[in-house]
Amino acid sequence: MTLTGRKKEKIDRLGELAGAPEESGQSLLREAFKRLRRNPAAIAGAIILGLFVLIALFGPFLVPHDPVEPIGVDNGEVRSGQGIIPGISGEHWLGYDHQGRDEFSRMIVGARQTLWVGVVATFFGLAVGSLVGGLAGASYGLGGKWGRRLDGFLMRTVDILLAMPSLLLAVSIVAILGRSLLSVMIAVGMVSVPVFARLLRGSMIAQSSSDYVLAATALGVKRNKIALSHLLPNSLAPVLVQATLTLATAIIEAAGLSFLGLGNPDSAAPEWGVMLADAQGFLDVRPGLAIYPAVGIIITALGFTLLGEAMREALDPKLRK
Amino acid sequence: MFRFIVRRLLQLIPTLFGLSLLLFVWLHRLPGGPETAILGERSTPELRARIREEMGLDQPIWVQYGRFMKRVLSGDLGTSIGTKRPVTTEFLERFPGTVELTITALIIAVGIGIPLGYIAARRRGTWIDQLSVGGALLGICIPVFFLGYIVKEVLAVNFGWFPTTGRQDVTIDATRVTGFFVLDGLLTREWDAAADAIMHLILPGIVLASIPLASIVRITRASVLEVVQEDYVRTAEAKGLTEQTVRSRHILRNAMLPVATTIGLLTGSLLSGAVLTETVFAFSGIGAFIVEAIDRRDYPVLMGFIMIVAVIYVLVNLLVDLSYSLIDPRVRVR
Amino acid sequence: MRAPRLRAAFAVAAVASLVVAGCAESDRDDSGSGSDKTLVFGAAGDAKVLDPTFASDGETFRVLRQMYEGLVRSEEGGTKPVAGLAESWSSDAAGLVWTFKLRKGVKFHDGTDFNGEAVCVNFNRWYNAKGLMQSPDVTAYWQDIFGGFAKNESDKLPESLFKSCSAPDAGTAVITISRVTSKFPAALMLPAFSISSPEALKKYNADGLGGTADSVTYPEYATGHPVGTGPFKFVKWDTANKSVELERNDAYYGEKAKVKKLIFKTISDVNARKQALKNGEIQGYDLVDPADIPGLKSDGFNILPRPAFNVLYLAINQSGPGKAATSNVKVRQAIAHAINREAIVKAKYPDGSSVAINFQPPGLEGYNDGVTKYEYSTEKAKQLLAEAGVTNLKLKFHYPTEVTRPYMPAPKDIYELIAADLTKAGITTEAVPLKWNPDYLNAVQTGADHDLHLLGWTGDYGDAYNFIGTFFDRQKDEWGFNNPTLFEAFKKADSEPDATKRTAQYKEINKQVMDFLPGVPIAHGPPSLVFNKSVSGIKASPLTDERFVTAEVK
Amino acid sequence: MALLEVKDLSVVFARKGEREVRAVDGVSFDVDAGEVVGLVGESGCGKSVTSLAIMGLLPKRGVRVSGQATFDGMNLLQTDERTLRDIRGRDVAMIFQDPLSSLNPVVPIGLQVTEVLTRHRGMKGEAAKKEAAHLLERVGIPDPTRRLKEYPHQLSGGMRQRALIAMAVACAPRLLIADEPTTALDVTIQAQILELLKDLVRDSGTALLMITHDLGVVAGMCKSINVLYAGRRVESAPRRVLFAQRHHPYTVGLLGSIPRLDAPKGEKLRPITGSVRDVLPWAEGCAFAPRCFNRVDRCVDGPPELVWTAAQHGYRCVNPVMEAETAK
Repeated sequence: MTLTGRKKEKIDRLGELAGAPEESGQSLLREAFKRLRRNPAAIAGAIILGLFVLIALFGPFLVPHDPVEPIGVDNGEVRSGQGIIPGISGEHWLGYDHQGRDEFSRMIVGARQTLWVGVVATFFGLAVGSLVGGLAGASYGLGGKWGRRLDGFLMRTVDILLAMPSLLLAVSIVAILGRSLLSVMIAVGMVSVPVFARLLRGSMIAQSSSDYVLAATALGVKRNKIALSHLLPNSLAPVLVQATLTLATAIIEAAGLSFLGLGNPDSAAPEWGVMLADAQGFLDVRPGLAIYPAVGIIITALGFTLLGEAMREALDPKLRK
Repeated sequence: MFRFIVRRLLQLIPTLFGLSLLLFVWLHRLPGGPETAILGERSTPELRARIREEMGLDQPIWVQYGRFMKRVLSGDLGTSIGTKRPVTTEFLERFPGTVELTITALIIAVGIGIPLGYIAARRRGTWIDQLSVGGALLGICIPVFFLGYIVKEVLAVNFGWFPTTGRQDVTIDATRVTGFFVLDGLLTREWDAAADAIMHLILPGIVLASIPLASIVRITRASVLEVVQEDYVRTAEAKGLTEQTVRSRHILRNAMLPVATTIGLLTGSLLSGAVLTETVFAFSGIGAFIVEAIDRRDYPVLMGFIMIVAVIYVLVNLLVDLSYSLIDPRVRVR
Repeated sequence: MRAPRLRAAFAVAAVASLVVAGCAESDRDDSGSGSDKTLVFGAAGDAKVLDPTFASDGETFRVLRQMYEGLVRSEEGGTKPVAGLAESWSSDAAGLVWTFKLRKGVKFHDGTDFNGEAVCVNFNRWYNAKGLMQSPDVTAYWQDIFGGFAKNESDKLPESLFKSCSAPDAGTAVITISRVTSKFPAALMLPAFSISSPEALKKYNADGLGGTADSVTYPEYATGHPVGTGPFKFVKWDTANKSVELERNDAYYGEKAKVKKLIFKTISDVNARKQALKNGEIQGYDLVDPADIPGLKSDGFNILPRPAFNVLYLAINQSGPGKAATSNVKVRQAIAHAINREAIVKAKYPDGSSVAINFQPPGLEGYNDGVTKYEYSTEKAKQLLAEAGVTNLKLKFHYPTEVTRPYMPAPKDIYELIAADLTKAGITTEAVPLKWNPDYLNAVQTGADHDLHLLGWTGDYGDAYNFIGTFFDRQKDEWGFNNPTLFEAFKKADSEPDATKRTAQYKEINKQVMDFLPGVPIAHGPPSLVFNKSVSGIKASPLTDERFVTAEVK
Repeated sequence: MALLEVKDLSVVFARKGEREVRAVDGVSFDVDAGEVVGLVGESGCGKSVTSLAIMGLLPKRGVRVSGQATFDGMNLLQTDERTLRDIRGRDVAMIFQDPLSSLNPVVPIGLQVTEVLTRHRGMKGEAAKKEAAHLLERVGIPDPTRRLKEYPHQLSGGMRQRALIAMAVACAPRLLIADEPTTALDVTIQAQILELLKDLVRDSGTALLMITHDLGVVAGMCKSINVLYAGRRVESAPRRVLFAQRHHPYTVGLLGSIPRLDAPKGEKLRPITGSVRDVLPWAEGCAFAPRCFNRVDRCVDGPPELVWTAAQHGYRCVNPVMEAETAK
């Protein structure tokens, strides 16, 4: 192995491991799933996520109050400029937020928004990263001299992205696109592009040297057809694992952007990261306003991470003994 | 070895060139220029136009880039629009802080992460395993700025054990030599200054360590799991070596390879975390400075920073590669 | 095994910190008397430069004000000009020649004498600035107040207000200006017009700006050798640790400072400032979050609210995308009626705030109680909209993020409340949140792609023109209207030498403005400082001109 | 009393949620001091597990070990980890199959030798190095001082195995367990290594438990031979007896599958058909039955017992091969 290749090993490895063809792909997956079901971490993660998705899907229909209406300001109960924000009451289960809105309703509705940001951002990163990584992997594996050059060029570009501190990258993307929900999603997604690109490429390269691809090539199947019908599907497992993990980082990254004042500006759609950032001004007055969304973020991110890690381990043939 | 290093450094040049061009165009596309940032609330169209003209911002972008490159090639990164100090001076002053912080975080993360990962691997599948991995993952799931606040509130404000802001108590009259406060304190034998600088590093170090910790635990665990199955570990056991010898010489030394790679790859995310950590702890480092620079459209600072980050990234990975050959004799640098 | 070792490490660290703390403590104790204390103040931003000439922001001003003095200063706790280095001043009948009688026996920190000559050296330095020193980025306040230079190098620069300076004797300085303006001499209280030691200016090459316009470097004087006459002397600027250290000027002519050392430490995050105060790392800080005030008070900290010398307004651009509606005064009135300003001030501003009815704070000359007030009434707003024939009005509403200004503690919150009010009256808004600087300021001050936005102003010195003149004395992208009558009225008032007449004219202008209603003034908010119990003797100033010379640390 | 007495040794792999696997099933055999004993069988028959169980090197979790392995009067299976670590490497040493993977790639050969000396003989620094060089020399590694500084990947396969042997004999153990010591080596090297082992054993009076799938390997050196199949001992006899007369069809097969130079011309190799996977549980009959050329119906009636002949020859077969067939 060349030295320069080594540093990328970490990301590539997962791809190669899980991408390495087994005697039967079906039984590999089934076995992985079996191992997953025995892992308490995976179960915990799955339960957390299940609850989270349920709340995100159905919660907004069940909230007791309008999450946007400044009830507490209108009736004069909330005077956050003077440090007066009433806490938990029978009417408002988690009290008011600093704008006199019902915190409980905002938490519930926020779950959907948070999930939405995470999912779209991850999907964006996945789509762009897969495109780049898939192209690079396919051209490396099948394309001869020019293919290797294209691969080299794409991967150099990805390396530069990887070298950029992710938050600064996100900050400058939001600065260019202007503040909106979409630009937050793009900025957060962009950060994971290099990860997905490397992953898919690594996995595809491992695949392309496998027997069935050689067989297909020998049988005269067209190159792009091989890429589409053989390489891609078999490289997807590690990418899915990474996507699960990325969902967690996306949610956290979005919260970081909010803290720097670059989060989703639309207050009509409460989001946990924004709520946490907004609560920074009232940490002494009503720490709960920060703690609720923070706990929400932490638990959700933990859920995604636990499940993702468990999946990664279940799919890793080296750790199976 | 020497040729290898030279070659790696030479490879850096085209990368830097491409990166600089890309960034120059990208940055100058940002809406609002430094002129608005400078003038603030009192900006008028005339003043803005005059500043743009004087700074040459009204010229075509390639002319501006040409001027920038000319200066860079003569070894001058220009001066910050915001502070009017040479970019190099700013960096020399602010990088040490970030480096100290990052090193502290790495020491903490490695110091906790490797034992934790090792224990998790050796007790694989038990509650200890779940707890150590889960705990490490929890660390990465807490937004850094929130963790920073909590840690300060508990360990500083509540118990009064640590300071919450800055790199050193401002009432200490410390001599500056290198800009690394701890090192300076040791060099000048101002022990109290060094001790104080260390105290200022601990809390932000803990907070920043939460980011690499999870990766280090995970990689260590996976790596140890792999290594303990290796034949040479069985050989070592068969030799009747003590547990400590087997652990340190035969398991960990081999398991460290992927961990070293991970640390190299982590520099990017550590810098990201440093941005938030430095803001929360009013810690004078490069991260918070750069966020300010983005706000100010401080082009020279941003360009210089990206160049330096690219160089650091390459250097760190070079170091990682070199450290391979230290850890793993099979790797010969070519 | 690991746990005890860790605990041991903590113990060692704790002991080390105790030792450190102990050393610092004993240092202070050794020096004995209470006047050898150190005061550490938490600033929200770094000082940018140490030469007042180049300074233009509040954080820099705060530091410079302790080291430098100008001919005129603001009254303690107020905005009126009072004696500074000049004990008195007078002008000729035309208001063009001003004679300043200078304080005697004043010495600069470097031991040289302060006199009429020194005053003229400073003014001539500013007036004769060349090259980079004419950059608007470098001498911002000179250009703001005095316009141009002896030889303008840009044709965009106006003629200079300053004409000449002479020193008939050591105790007198005579300054001649080219036209009458209400700014003079009140504007001289700005720290930018502080008097530096001529000796030091020369010695440290104060005018030697280096580099090119896009890469300016400050000379030595501005980075490390400021020499003024103030109660504190410069010690060091520790940029690596974000702090500026000053020490008592024992040769000060007035009452000497009570603390030995004064240190400004930059902590940009407001929560971090609060925690640093609670942790005893700083003894006070500026820009207290209003929401924290009750908590800090109950923890035993002293809150010093400044008199509100500012205004927040909602600007209604008459050339924006919604100009068809916004250029109609009825629509602007409808907007004014739709906003529940009382509720906003009550919910979002600290005690001592008030609803704004003028575009300038009360207490300043020209304030007019008798302007049209536009009380809160959603009904009336709907009616006015109907009268104007406007339905389904949708307006772009810009608001800034990540910023608290003294006049605007929580822009996003205020935006949300206003937007909710407007919705009730049938006006929908499209939110455009932008990062304060430069994105937001750029967006609302240039071009025409904005309808509504929040902005405000904190007074530089006690002069109505500094408020309303800054806003409305000519056509601006921010407002998008052309009102020659109004512009003319400003010119007239500014050049009126008689103060009483001028005040009457400003009163009239304020009424005119509120009838024309280019925007809705919303609130005057008092920004606050906080100190811990051990600090006393500081008086809050509406101009943020707090003087640490009187500060005492127990 | 024998130096090592293994009695009823059973090893069961039982992981949660998975089927139990009985890898070693009541195996007994003895090794006398200074004696060479062979443990023979195909891979998967349990011979390596047996050796690991004796050494106490099997993982603690998911493994049940029962029976006795008495070394010098001490049941190793009941001994605490601490004592075991003292015994391992000092009294009982082991050599493994793949010399490359069995050597730590990131530690120089020298340190891998001296660490044993340091651990068990308290030697340090120069003394340890000197002794290590001496040991390398003894196992036939030329220029030992230079080799001490080298890493495993810089050595050839044979050298590596010699180095491993050097480590194993560093403390002059009383029992050496060699697990397929020659399998991974070239044929020419194999012979050299076997010679070396033979010499070492003879010179130092060390007992040797030789584990291999290759009857040819044990043929030259073992005093007695035990054949394992599917976790049970199927045949056991002194070498001479066994080579003269093999009763169990498996043993016959094992020998038959080895190419021999002295075989009559034209004779074909007779590999054992099927693979180790085709195993019948012992409880139902003879595990080898599915592959046996000599199978009869009785084979699957129940577990066959070990039958002993007068000449200390034991076999576990209801239809043993007798003289005539062997000659065939």
